[in-house]
Amino acid sequence: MSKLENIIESLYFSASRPISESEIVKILDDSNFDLKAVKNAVSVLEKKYQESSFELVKVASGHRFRIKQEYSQWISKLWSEKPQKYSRALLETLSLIAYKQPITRGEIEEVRGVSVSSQIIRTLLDRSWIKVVGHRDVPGRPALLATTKEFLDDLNISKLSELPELPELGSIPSEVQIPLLDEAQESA
Amino acid sequence: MSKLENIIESLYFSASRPISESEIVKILDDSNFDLKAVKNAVSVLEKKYQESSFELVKVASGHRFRIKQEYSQWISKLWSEKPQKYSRALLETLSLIAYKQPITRGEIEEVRGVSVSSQIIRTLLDRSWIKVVGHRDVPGRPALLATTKEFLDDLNISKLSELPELPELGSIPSEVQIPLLDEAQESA
Amino acid sequence: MDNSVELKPSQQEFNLAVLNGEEVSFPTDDLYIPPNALKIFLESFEGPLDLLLYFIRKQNLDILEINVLEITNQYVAYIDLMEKIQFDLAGEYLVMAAYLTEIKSRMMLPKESDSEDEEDDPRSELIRRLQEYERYKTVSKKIDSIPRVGRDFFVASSGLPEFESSQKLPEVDLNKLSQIFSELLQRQKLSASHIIEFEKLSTREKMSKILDLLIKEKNIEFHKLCEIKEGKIGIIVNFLALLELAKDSLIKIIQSKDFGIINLSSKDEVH
Repeated sequence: MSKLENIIESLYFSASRPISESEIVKILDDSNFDLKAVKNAVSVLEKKYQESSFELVKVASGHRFRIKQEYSQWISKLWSEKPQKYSRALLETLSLIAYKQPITRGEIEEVRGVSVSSQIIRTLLDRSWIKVVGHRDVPGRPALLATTKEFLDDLNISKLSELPELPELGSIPSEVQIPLLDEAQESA
Repeated sequence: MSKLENIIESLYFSASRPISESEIVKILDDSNFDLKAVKNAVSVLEKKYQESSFELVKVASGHRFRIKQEYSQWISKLWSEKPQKYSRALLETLSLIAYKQPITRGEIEEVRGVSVSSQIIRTLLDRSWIKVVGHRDVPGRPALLATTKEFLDDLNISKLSELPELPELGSIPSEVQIPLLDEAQESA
Repeated sequence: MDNSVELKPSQQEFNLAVLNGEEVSFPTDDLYIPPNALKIFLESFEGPLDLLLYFIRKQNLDILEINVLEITNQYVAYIDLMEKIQFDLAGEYLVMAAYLTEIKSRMMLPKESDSEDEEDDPRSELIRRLQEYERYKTVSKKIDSIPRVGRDFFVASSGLPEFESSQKLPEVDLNKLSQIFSELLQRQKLSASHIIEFEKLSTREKMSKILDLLIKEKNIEFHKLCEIKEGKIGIIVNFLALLELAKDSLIKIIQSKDFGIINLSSKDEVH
C-alpha cells in the first residue's frame, strides 16, 4: 500500500484541474481513508514543497500544484520558444464545423473515419472558435457544434459565406488512395 | 537567482511535452549555464524523487516527469474516459512500420496478406505515432511511413532499438525441406 | 451467442474456433450453421495468413511442416461454407484459396527433373510468407504490452504561474481551411458510395445563429430573424435555415393561422 500523501500527490500531478478533498475520498473509495485523513495529508503536502519550484495551492474548486511565481520568466520563454501548430486532425475538425455547422461530434467522426479526441474539441472551445448551440434529438442528445464570431474575427472575415468557395470536386482516379498523406506530415 | 535545478524542474513541470537539454540551454540563454551544467543538474534531478510519486525519465525527445506506474490505478479513476484499445490490425500495421520503416502501405499489405484500411493509417497519423517521410519512386509514388519521436515518447523509450526484438525468421537448412515434400504427398 | 451447433459424429467435421472459451465445430455437410458464429469467427482473424496460421497451430505443426494438401482442403472447405451462407468474404481470402489450390496441384504433378533445388518446393513461398507474417504478429502483441502513456502510466504536470503571454496562439489560414475541407470531401467520395451534399454556407450560418438565439430566448418570431439590410435574399435564407432545422427536428415551428406569425421554439424546452 502506497503512502496516502504520495497517492494524493500523484492525483494532483496527473489532473489538469483542481481536485477537491471529497473527490479524493471518492477515488480512494474502498481503502480506509476518510475525509479527515485526506485533509490531514493535504495539509502535510501544503507545507512540503518549500524547497521546490512548485507548491500546492488552494483554489476555489480544490487544490492544485502550481509553479511558483518567481519562475515565470523562464516559463514564458518556454512557451514562446516554439509557436505551436495545429494538428491536421484539429484543422479537419474545424473545417467540418465551419462548413457543415451545426454538426455533432459523431457526424464529424463519420466523415473523418476516426474518433475525434476530446482534447481537440476542448482546444477549439478554449480558443472560443466553436460553441455548443444545441443538442440533436437522438439518443445521447449529442451537442451541436458551430463556429463563433471570434472565429470569424480571427480569420478576418465578417460572415461564414466569405469562407473560400470550394474548388470543384473533380472525379479522383481510384488509384489515389490516401490523398491526405502528403499533408499529414505537416501535423506530425 | 534561483537554483538551476529548480528552474529546470519548473520547466519540466510546466511543459506538456518532453524537453531536451539543449532546449533548456537555449531558454537559459543569457545566464551562465552551459550544456554541461544543465546535464549535471538533470542527472541530479533524475535521482532526486525516490520518495515521491513521480520521477524524471528520459524519453526520445528529452526528459519529462511521469507518475510512477504504481499510482496508475488511482489516476485512471480520475478520468472518465476509458483509454483507447487498439485493434490487432492497427497494432500489426504499427509494428510493421516500426520495424521495417520506411515502408509503404502496399508493402505492409504484402506482409499482412490483407489490405490496410485508411482509417488505421489515419488513426496512427492522428495520434502522431507515424508520419510520412517521403515517397517511393514507383508508379503512384506511394507514401513512405515511419514512426515518430512521439511514438517512442508515449512508450517511454528513447530509441527504436529499445523496442522488443523481432523474432528471428526460423532459419532452416534447405535439406530439411525436400523430404517434407514426399511426406506431404504420402498423406494426401 | 449461439454456439449450440449440433454435431453428428458420423459426419466429417473440422474444428474451427474457440468462441468464449468453448470450441465450436462446424460440420462440413449441410447442417444448419448459425451465420453469426461464422462471421464472428472470421472477424477474429486478420486475413488469410492469420487463418492459415490458426489451421497450422491447430494441428500442432511447425510452419515448415505444413501439409499443403490438408491445409488447402480445410481452407477451401471453409471458404465454401462462407459462400454457402452468403457471407461477404474479403477478396484476399479468395486469392489465398486460389493460391493454395495452385500449390496443391503443382505438388501432385510429377517432378520434371531431379533438380533438388529448394526453389522447386511450391510451398516455399507460402512458408516464407507465413513465417514473415508470424514475426510481426508476435511482436505486435509485445508492443501492445509495453506500458504506454495514458493507459498504463501518466505524465506529471503542474499549473502555470502567471506570466506575460508572449505565447502566440497558432494561426489558421483561411485558404488552408477550405483546402482541408475539400480534401475531406474527396476522401469521403473515395471511401463511401455517397457524397456529402454541399449546402449553401449562408444557410448553415443562419442555422447556427437561430439555434444560438433559441438558447437565449427560447421563443422567437420569424420576422425578428430577418434584417432589413439583407433584403429578400435574407428572408429566403432564413426561411431555408428554418426548414433545415425543422427537418433535423432541432426546432419547433408553430404558425397558428394562415399567413400568421411564425413562432420558433427550441426543441430542448420540450424535455
